[in-house]
Amino acid sequence: MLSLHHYLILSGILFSIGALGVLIRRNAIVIFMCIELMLNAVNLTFIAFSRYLGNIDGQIFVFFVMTVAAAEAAVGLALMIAFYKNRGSIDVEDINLMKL
Amino acid sequence: MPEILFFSLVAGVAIISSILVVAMRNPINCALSLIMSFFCMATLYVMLDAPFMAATQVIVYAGAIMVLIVFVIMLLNMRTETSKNYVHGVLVGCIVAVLTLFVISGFLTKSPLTGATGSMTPELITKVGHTELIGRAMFSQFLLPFEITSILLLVAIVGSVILAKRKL
Amino acid sequence: MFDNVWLIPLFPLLGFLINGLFGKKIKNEAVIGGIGTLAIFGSFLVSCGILMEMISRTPENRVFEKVLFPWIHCGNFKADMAFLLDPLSVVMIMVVTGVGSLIHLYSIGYMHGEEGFYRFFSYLNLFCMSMLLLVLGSNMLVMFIGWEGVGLCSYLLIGYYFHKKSAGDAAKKAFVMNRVGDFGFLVGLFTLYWWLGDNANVWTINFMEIKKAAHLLPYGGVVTVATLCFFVGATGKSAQIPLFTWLPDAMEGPTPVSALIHAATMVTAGVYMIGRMSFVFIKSPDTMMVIAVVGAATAIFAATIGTAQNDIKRVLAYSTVSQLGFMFLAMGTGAFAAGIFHLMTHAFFKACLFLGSGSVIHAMHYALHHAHSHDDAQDMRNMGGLRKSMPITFITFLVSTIAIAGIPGFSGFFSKDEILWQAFSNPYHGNLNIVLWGIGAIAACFTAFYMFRLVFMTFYGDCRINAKAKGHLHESPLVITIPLMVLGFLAAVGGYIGLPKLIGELFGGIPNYFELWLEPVFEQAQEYGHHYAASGAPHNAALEWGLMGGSVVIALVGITIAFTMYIKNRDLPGKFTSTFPALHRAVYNKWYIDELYDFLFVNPCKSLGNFLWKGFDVLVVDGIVNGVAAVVKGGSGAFRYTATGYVHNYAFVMAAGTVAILGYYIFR
Amino acid sequence: MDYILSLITFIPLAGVLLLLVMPRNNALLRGVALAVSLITFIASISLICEFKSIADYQFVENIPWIAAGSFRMNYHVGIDGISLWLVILTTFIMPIAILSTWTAVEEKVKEYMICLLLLQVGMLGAFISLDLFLFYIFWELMLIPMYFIIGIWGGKNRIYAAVKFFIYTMVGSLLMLVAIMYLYFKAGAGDFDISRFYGLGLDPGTQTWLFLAFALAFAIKVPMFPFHTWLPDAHTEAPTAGSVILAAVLLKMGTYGFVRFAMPLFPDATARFTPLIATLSVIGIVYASLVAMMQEDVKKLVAYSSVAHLGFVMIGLFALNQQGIAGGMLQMINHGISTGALFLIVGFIYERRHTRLISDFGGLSKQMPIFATIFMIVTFSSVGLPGTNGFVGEFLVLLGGFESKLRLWTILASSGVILSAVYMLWMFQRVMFGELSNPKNQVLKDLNGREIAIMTPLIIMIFVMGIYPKPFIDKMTPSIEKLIVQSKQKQVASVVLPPMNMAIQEMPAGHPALPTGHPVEAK
Repeated sequence: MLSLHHYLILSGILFSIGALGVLIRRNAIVIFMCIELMLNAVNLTFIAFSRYLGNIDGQIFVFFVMTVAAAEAAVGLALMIAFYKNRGSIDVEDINLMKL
Repeated sequence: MPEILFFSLVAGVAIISSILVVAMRNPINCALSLIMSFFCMATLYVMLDAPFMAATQVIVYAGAIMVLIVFVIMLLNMRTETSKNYVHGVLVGCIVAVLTLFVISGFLTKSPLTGATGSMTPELITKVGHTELIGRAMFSQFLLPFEITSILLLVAIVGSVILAKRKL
Repeated sequence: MFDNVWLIPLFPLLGFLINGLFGKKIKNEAVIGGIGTLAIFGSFLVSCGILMEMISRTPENRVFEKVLFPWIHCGNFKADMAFLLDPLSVVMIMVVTGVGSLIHLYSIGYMHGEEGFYRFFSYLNLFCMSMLLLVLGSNMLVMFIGWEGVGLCSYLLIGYYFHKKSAGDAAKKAFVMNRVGDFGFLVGLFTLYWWLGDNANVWTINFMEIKKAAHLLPYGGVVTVATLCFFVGATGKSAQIPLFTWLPDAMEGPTPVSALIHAATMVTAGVYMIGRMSFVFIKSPDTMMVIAVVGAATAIFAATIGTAQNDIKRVLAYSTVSQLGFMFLAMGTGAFAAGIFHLMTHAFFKACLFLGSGSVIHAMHYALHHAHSHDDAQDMRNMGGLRKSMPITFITFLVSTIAIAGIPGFSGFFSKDEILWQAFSNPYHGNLNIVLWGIGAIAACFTAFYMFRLVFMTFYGDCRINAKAKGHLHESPLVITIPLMVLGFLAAVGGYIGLPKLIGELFGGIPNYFELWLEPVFEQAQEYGHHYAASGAPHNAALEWGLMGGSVVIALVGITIAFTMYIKNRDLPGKFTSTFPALHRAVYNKWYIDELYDFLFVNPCKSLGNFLWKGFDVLVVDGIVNGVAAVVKGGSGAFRYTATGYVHNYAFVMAAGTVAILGYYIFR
Repeated sequence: MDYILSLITFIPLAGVLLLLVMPRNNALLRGVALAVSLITFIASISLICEFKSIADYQFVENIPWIAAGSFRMNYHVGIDGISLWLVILTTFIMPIAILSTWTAVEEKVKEYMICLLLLQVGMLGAFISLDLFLFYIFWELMLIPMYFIIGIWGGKNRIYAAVKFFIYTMVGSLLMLVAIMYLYFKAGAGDFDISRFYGLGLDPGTQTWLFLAFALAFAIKVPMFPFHTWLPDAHTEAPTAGSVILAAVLLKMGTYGFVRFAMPLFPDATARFTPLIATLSVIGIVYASLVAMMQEDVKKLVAYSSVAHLGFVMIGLFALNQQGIAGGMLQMINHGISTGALFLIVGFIYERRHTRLISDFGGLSKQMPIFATIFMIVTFSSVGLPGTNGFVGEFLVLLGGFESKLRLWTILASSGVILSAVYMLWMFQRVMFGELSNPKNQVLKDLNGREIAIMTPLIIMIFVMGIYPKPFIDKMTPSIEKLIVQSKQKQVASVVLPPMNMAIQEMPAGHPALPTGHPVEAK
């Protein structure tokens, strides 16, 4: 029988992969995508719990997480474009100063 | 059993595509893998009796956000990364990731995994409809957060316009 | 009339303010000079009124104090802005306002056409106000305002030609040396105030109150300390050894300034101060001796330097120093009235001499200017034979010279002779008296010599001036000669109010009016003096006649030498110089005192300051501060490498940290 | 009128808020800042009128502010004769400071004016605080705007100077904070009202350490001899207004701290350290004078002269008698006026020539007669010529010192009178006298209307305080008497009546039992 544990373990694995990506990649956009991956892993947890506890709040929360992710995508990508225009790169190793 | 088999299939695709997101050199490939992963998620949501969330997942994540990301990648005209610019600290990163996984699994085994239970059974969902349930909750109990979310989005829009426009 | 005493300093103050604030706009020299002169002349009229009233009062009622407003009141310390009128201060205000008025008048002519004419008059008025505060102050602090105020004005006026570096240097030197004296004055004031308050519970700096409490003071001891400090103040202001070197340099100022400040009034402030506090000074025999010795030493020392100077004003400056030495000699021998008397007569003849020299310089300057010559207008070697072209100047100058040389019948004779007699016969210094008298007599001889040398070199002989300039020499205008004539007249007859008793007796017992006038002021001091000295001088008429004759002979000897050297046998000075070259060089260079002071004080101070700044402040004090900072910076540098600024480093640490913390809580 | 003190203190803060929302129109910003400071000054005049010559604190406001159980901090303000004149000095100097950099500061005018007004809030607050904690807050508040003023609008080496100033002061004040805490716990639960700490009767050992902590904080601020090196740097680098405020008010914080806190709080330690402090002051006077004499930079010279002048103030304060302290207080105000004026003067020529080296000048008298006159008056005020303010203070300080046990020190200090004349006049001579040889100096313009308007009130004060100092002294006399009693009471008790000492020492033990023993003053 499929249990909550299956979903949680899957979610944990996806989260760890996302974290790995954040830690080892240099390209800011890829890092950004990995963060989305981590968020998704969390979403999965929420929905799984919601389903097994019969509580709809978790799904509502996922909804909000998605909104935040959308906002984040918009602002984050705008930042990256702005940065790329200044530096000609979006390598995180180039982002080491507080000012331009 | 077929459920488990199907779950295993979907989970496997999700994990593999996630690994590809981390491993691919070309950002476009990463993005495509991520879309794949998102679709797997949506599948899992359906399995969890949350069809509305699955739809949202596809529309918002796989659709809007990923289109945005791909568009930016195209805009910035990024190419395949050379090995020098590709990754760094793989070993440490892996150790941290494994440890993370270890901690999560430890948490799963130790925690009773309980919480506030509710009255949303699969029967209710089939009877009333998932979308309606979500809608009722969203526009009654969570109305204020919902409205605040809209403000957040507004701020994000303004912010991104300013950020992207300033140097144009 | 006494109540209006505040008008006396007020008029010059008004003059100062009007000329100082609006002088630049007025522009008209006659108006500016008129305001300045009228201001001081107004004071003179008020002073005359006060003098009249004081004469009409009985001697006991001649002391009057006028409190204007409370100045510094703090705890048990009280200093009011208050004026004191007594016979002594009246003599002083008469001299200051009288001579001051004449010099103001003179200045209108002398300073004609100078840049900053209004500035000059406003300073001059300010000086008069300060000087009047000094002499009128009823407590030491008001006196001190004047004391420093005249120093300030002296600074301003010496530095009048501020574009000349020498003028600026001289002004600064004068002020700083005066400051050294002021330091002494302050410490003396503190000592006296503290001792009287602490031991006798009389917390006061008011002269009259101190006078009342003076019997509480001990003989010697703390009084010696206090009075010596005051005397340091006096040496600074009155240019005595060791603080005299500023006065000759002060001749950089315009000539009327030299006449007013550096001859007639300011420099006598020290003498006045000792007279004002005679009842304190006399209580310390040691201080009295120091004053007498310093006075005598200065008298002879400055006189020697005066013999070798060629600048007409410098000769007069050294002469002033020397004459001030005489006054201090008088003060030190307890002859306060004689000292003040000499102060007054000296004010007449020395002011006249300075103004006369100013007249000469004025004429020389004019002549040389028109001849386009760059010869020094003040160098006596460029003069000679001026008596024909400048008769009035010559006559008044000669009269004053005779007065200063001590020829009987002129004012200087009476005052100087009195001092020498007192030096010889005073009861205070025992065997030292004969030395004091001897030095005084020799100094008098030198005085006669260098003054007549001055007259002979300037007014007699051939005219050595640039031939082209000769025709331009002419007598100065009336505005200059009138003050000369008045002062010359006073220099001649001013002595008759203080006729020595001996001579007075010859003419039917005419008393020494001047001494009589001042008697109530110095009575108490004399009384204290008799405590430790034999009462009353040994009065030997024959001896006094003898000494009087002696001093006349001495003066005549000096004149004769001058006559021989500069009229009859002109080669003598040259011969003398070549015979004793070292001596001449030393005298000509003022015994190298300036160089000595530079070596002893100025240069060490400068190098110490430089060392403290660059060696100590920057290296040691700041070095420690910066060293500590460097150590901290070095230490923190080690930690700095953890903050690379790379996002992934922070992400690593954050992730690892989160994992570690969560792991700890889950697996513990 | 009950809240007049708060009003005066926080008008500048209101000005800050107003400036924050205003558009970046430099002329308007300057005008508003000036108007705010002028209003503050006018409001502060009412203090003088209403002030009664008594020893008590006046215009007291005591409002509970932070309360955490027994731990209380009150907004407790009030002034006495000692702080009255310092408050007035602050409000008086402020418009002048704002006017002084009217044209010199062109960049970030808004931030600059905000810093200045914020600084004023800090300074006024520190002078009126009667609560140790409140005092500390204001004390630190002053630091920040000054740091920015030096660091942003300063000269070439401004960062170094600003950091040095900040860290130096910070080190001292942190020690003071520790001492405040210790004192508080020593006194037991309650508020931080200073009057509660005055009669604490600490044992001499404790007093020594606490005094040292307080004294270090204040000595750095004064600054006293070995801690003075931040001052020349800060002064030379700061813009004119910064230098003026630094000299006129900020340095007074140190001396004020001694009078208000260090001395009455720790009488035994004060007696014990008087010779040390007097020695440091005398060294400071002579040393700073000698160093000042050799300076090549006019502003540095004036900065070192500040060190010397503050040495006089310290001597006067530690003479612990009416004349000494009154002289010290007067000298604080005098120094604020004269040295403030000197910095303004340096600012004037710096604005014209962009150099401060003495050797670059000479003969300016001819070209700038009004400037020369004003400069001379200020110079002589600084030298302490009778008739100017400098004399009254200096004289009373020396008189007081001479009456106390510090006689020898005073005589040595008096030599500073000579040295000050030497360095000031030498500088004056080199700048103003001599030939006008440098062609750049031949085109200098004399002071304009604004500059004359700045200097006029200072010149007037120089003479008013010199000729009629009576109102100043009279208002502070009762407070000084009280201070002397406070700072001497324990010395008497421990010398004359040893058993009494024991009784007083027992008091603190009983103190915590009476937490409400200090009723909030009804107002």
